[in-house]
Amino acid sequence: MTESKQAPISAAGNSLKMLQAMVGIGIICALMIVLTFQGTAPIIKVKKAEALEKAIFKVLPGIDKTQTFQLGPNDSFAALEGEGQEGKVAYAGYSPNGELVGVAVEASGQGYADIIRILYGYDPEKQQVVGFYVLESKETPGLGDKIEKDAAFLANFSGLEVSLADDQSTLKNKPVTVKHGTKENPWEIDAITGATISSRAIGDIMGASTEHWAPLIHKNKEAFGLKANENTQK
Amino acid sequence: MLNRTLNISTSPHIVKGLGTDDIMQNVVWALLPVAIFAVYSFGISALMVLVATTAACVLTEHFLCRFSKKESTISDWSAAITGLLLGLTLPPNFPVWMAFVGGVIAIALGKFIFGGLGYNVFNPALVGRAVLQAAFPVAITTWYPAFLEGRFSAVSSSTFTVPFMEPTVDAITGATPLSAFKFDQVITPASDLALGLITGSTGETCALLILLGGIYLAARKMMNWRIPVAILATVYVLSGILHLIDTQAYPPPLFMLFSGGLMLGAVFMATDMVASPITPLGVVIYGFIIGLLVVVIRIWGGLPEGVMYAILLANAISPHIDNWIQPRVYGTSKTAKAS
Amino acid sequence: MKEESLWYIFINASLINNFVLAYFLGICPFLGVSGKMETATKMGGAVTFVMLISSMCAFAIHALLVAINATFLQLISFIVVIASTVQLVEMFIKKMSPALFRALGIFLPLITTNCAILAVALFQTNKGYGFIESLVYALGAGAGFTLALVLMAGLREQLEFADVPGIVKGTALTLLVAGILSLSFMGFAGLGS
Amino acid sequence: MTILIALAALGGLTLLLAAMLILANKKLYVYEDPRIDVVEDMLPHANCGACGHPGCRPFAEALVSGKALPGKCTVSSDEGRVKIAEYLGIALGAEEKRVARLACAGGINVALNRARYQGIQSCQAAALVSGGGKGCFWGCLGHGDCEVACDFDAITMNPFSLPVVDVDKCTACGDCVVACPKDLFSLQPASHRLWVNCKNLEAGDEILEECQVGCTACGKCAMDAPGGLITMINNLPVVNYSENHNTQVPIQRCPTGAIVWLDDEEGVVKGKEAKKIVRKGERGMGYS
Amino acid sequence: MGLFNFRKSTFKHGVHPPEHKEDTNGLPIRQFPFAPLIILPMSQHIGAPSQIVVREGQEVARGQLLAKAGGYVSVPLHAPISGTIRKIANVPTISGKMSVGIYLEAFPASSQEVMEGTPIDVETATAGEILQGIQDAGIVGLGGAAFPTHVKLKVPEGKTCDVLMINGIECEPYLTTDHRVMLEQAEDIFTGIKYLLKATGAERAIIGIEANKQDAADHLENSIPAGAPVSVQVVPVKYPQGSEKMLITSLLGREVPSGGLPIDVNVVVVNVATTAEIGRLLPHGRGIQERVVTITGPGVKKKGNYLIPIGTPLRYVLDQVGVDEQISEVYMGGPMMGVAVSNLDISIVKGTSGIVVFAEKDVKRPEKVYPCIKCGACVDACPISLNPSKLGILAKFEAYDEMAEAFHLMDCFECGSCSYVCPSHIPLVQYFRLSKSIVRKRNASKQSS
Amino acid sequence: MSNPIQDKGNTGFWGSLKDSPSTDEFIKGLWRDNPVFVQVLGMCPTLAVSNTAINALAMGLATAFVLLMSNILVSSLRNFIPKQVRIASYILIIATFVTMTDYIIQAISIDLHKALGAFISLIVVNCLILSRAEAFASKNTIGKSVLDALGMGIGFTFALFCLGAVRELLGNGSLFGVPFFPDNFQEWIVMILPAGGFFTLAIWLIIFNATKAKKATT
Repeated sequence: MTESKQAPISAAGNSLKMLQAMVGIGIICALMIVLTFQGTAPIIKVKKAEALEKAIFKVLPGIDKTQTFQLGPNDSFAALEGEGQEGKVAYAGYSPNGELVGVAVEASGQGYADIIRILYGYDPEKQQVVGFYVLESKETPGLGDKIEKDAAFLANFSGLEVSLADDQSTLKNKPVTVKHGTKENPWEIDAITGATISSRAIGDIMGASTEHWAPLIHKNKEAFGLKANENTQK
Repeated sequence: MLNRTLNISTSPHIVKGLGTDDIMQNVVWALLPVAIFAVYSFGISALMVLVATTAACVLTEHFLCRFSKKESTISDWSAAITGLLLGLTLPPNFPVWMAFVGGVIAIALGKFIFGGLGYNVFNPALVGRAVLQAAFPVAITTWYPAFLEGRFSAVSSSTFTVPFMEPTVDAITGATPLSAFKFDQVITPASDLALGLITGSTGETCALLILLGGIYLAARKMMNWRIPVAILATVYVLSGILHLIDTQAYPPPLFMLFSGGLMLGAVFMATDMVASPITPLGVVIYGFIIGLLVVVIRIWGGLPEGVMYAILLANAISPHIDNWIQPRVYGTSKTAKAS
Repeated sequence: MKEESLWYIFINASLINNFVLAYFLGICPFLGVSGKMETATKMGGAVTFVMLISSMCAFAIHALLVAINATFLQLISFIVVIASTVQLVEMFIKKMSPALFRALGIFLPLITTNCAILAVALFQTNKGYGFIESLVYALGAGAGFTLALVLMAGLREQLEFADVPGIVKGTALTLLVAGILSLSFMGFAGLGS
Repeated sequence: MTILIALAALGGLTLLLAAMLILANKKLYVYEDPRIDVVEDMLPHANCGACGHPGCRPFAEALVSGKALPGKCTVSSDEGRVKIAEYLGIALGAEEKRVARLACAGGINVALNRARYQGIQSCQAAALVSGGGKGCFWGCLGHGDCEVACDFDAITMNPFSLPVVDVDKCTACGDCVVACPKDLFSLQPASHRLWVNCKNLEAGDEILEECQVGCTACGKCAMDAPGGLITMINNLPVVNYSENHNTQVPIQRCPTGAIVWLDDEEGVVKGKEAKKIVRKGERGMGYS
Repeated sequence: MGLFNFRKSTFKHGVHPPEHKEDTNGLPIRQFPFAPLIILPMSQHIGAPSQIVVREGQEVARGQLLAKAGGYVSVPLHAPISGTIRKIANVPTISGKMSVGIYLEAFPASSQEVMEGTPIDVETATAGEILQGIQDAGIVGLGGAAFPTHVKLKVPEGKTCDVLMINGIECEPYLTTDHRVMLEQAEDIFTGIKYLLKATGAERAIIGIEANKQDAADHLENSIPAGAPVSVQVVPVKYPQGSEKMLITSLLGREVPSGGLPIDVNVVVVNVATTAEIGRLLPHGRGIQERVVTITGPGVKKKGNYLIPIGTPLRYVLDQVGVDEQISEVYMGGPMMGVAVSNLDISIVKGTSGIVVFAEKDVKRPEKVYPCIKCGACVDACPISLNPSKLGILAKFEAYDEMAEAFHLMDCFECGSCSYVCPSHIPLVQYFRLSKSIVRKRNASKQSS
Repeated sequence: MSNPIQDKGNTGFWGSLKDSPSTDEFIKGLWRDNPVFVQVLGMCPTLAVSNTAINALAMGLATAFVLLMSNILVSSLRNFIPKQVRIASYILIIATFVTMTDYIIQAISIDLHKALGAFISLIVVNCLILSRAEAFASKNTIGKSVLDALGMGIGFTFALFCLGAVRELLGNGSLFGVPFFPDNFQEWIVMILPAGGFFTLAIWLIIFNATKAKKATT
């Protein structure tokens, strides 16, 4: 109590002590962080890759191998090791016999509460979306988040028609969400009752993304397939 | 006779005689036609919902008063109003157990915690409904068409759902005019809206009866007519302007006025005296805010209907309005305001 | 990734995902200083101000850390830099404008370790916002915080003169009202989409 | 490499921070006597204001700066006051304990009501309505404003709607003095035991119709009291406390018991000739 | 002048309580018998009490000075009857406090002749002389406030009075005193106006009358002496039209500043009965001895407008007119602002404009007080645009300082409109009266410390 | 930070009951001075991640870990740190442990890390930790600080669990992800929404208030 009565400012030694203490603690902290980081970084990397792989396996049924491609200049794809640039990456998936099953693409858009990030698989042969997985969403639990779990809704994406128009640069029919129970065409997505907004958001995201990606993937169908062949040769 | 003990009290020694319980009772009378029409158009399912909410509110009020060792206040009729209003905002096929839960929440959370009648800062019925909407979003947006055959002989399959269990949904469900517009760009004709030939919550379908009730209350000075007028005028003008800008994207103003819970909300909910501002100007501002929010949420928001949220938000703002808008006291300068 | 419009970023941070009512950020000051209108507005202003500053700091630090490949130091640098910057600002204001200091200054130390401030820094980095977007995000978060605080203050001022039952009085009542406000704010969901 | 970068970065950062703090410390240090906190902690935190300061902290400041003495705090225990005095090394400055005394004995068992008061149940409110319903214009209205005003639970209303002061709990804060619209409370040194328990300014036995324990201004106490201890002023006896007032003589012949002896053990002691009040119920209204 | 008579302007808000004036407004003023013993408190007016100049046992003649003014804001008191001073002692008053007073035992009625004093000639007297004359006559506001009239009439240095307003509104239900005075004493009123115009220096006088007293308005209009700068204006019926501030706003559109007086907007307002009294007393130099009182209410048998000597005990008055067996409440003044009497031993004083008696069955006091539901009826009723709802809640939670600082509590003049309309039956006026007294107390202690 | 704690030491009812001071350090945090229910500290994580029991538990444990470690370090360095830089140093130390925890959780389970989101990082600004460091660890021995941290940490975890369990049970019909009710149980979705967090905590506080009031009257 009484020690603070002395003005704690004057002594230069005090300043030095403060400096020492702060820097000392800073260095200890830095050491601890770095050690933890270096200890955990590899594990985290592996786990992250696993998680992504798992997602790709989900949207491209029947594959056992994936390969990351990055969209380069001139709309061409190049195989890539490690992380690619966001928004310009596609993941090709191959069947055990090395055939290209499809390409997984990430897409995102405005949902009911916040941005929804999804991953979907596109089969350039069938010109169909073959799988769908929600990477991240903050949709209302129990309602909007049915887009992740609702079996009937997910069934929409195991064969959603995304066929190209004749000029190969646009879609014949953009995928779109329709009211529950009124799905008539193969490019329509049947909405979830009570979660119309989130369902529609998925339709919008899907529509916008396929419109962009489907022609690109088609154009580079060979590039994906070729890469796979190289892989199998190795 | 001059040796009797006199009574003394402060002036004034006479009162106008209109009591708070009279006002409340009259609100109930004004609501009854609306409720009767609801039962007529939706059948006994609607009756079950109304009975459940009203009973829940009155019982909760009674038991909470007992619990806090106060005299029961159910005789002031305010709990009955809350219950009736809550019931009128729910879908006719709403499970009775959920309606009951809603009534309990409306009184406990919307009124009791603030100290009962006179202190609730939000409209209790809307608090109850907001919680229900958040808790059971599917059940509260599953609608049931009006004037079905056999509506007086059988209840809908969801009405008597086992408590705490999920309701089974009927095959026949309808879409409210607002969701029909929001999701399918279908505009219901205004005459259907006014006469209540539409799908919707039990009490929101017949705009004409609601208006009549409102006019009755306003004429007897038991309701502040400025509030509904301000709300409806704001909605009409704003949506009218939007409709003029783009007839395709924005619905016609009359459709906006008569669809959804706007009428019921404007006439019976927003006018909750306790949760609305007190000065004439403040009341108009309050009405404007509700109208604005209704238009914004309906047209640009994710939800088809926003009257409930608009009123709750305006309730939250009303203490501020009362702070800013004080009547200019006689003899004080026109610029000086009460701080 | 689809670009978000600045307008949407603002609406999202202030109304749809209100920091207090949807993310529970800054609850401590929210409970603490929402009792009086006057302090609430001042606190809101001060928080918004600090959010803007820390948003700028965070943007710079993040860029720097990415450059030297030490993103694992992100958290510790954020907190240290924000804390010291706020302190600097405090001293600066004290020197330059005593009036402003009296209005805002007393709140500044309280704000330093407010989770909402740190959250702005972390979220904008996670979302990968650019500089302008970060600023708008911080502004929106601050506006939302102020809005929640001011609404709450108005209600609490009114509830001060209410027969609130004894067991509900205090924090519990504030939380319940916050819950109802949070429900009301759900009406904003989907705006701007 | 990462380690080095991290060390350098954090080291630099902390260096910066430390430098800034040191600077701030030098520029902005405001000295406040730490003893104020200590003394404030020793005070009862009642913030009653009986010491003449707005609260305990200002009183602590005054104590530390030597502008006040611990004895002023009537709420503290004796030990507490001694402790503060020892801590600060100053004199105790003991004050004689004072307590609030009520100058009315007209409970509902002895006093009549003139009219039935209806309205807010508070003395201050009732006093504004024709002075309240009480028969005696000076008497206690019995709605208990003082009980509410007392922060120390020292005042309770007895079954006859008269406030009773708990001398041990009373801190002489004066809140009841302010609260009483009839000005019946006053702060008296606890040693003042000879007490005039009435404020009725009228004289004569007519008073007894309104209140059986009122002072009729007969003046017997003044006659009996030794050497000018009591004088009759405005139809009421007034005790001159500067004289030796430690005597029970004046109360003995009082016919109504309006002048009393306040005893620690026995409570209110009335004189031998004072009429005994046996009624336990309400005396009621003046008229049927 | 008459050009603007069609302008039936009025003040904001206000209420319309049932009038009940038909019981007595057709009954001419009658002399009331002299009581055997009258009781005269020295504080019949606002201000310092009068100082007694007689002693016990002394015989006094009717009109003789009993007490002189106790200061500037005070008036003298004259003997209302001839008789003997029986006792000088504490007497009960309406406020509930005891006040020094005189018990005067009457001589038999035959000897009741009035003493003449020094007349004041309106033509020759100066303003100051008239004011002195008014004080010497012991005249106070007879409308109920009992504020010494000469103080009110004194135009302060630096201010001018351009309009003299004669208040014949009488907005209180039941009361018909002023109504009868206007019908029966028009001549005195115009004489009084002459004195008042001179005393205040005003250019013109306006007599304000509520529309429910059209006969009085017509009568006065017809009796205006030729060339007198007097006009009669009829205003719509609305309570509290009779309040000075409201009347000024209604007739002139001027607004008296908060905390200010009518003279701040160059107006002096005098009650019509007071004016008549001035017109009757000053030419003879007499003091005031009696006044017109409406005795009415459902509990009274012989209702009427009576000329009653000051100091007549209430018990005697009620005995004479006869009251209901189940008498329950007696008000001095009207039911809106009048004071409930706790004790019939108090007497008629200069400010007593009416006695309203309610029997038990007539009192409709609601049993139950509900919480404020913020319906806004009080806000719509308050003539000075306060927010009684908020004030009431603040008072309930004892936030007196906030009431005074932020919500203009001290401007409330307790007209009772808010309590009258409140559906929750909250005793708002009582809250405000209590709060005002506490705020005054606090301010006083603040100033002294 | 905004809520400096007044250490009540060994006085009071519980203090007199427990004669060993060290058990008291431990017990008080569990119930009498429960950081959430009594002191109302650390609200952000309490409400934000208590939508399921598992999240709540994980968050509670993470916080308890940081609290424990920083209490140890602060307590052991208490004579080394000058008074003027103590807050800054505490923040540094806490931030360090939070960063470490962040990485460790990521290494254990990416999903859990995703569920807890940024709230792990936000442990840094949890007023509970800083206030314990400031009010207790900086003045007491390592042993006492460890006990204090354990008590407070477990109390915090317990409170979070109370909230999380209620919210998950009603909002999701399950506990720790295991369904608890029959299949067609109607979930009260409001409970896992933000509003539900406010309501649940308020109800717990009311329960605490009520028991306290009852204790006071008996």
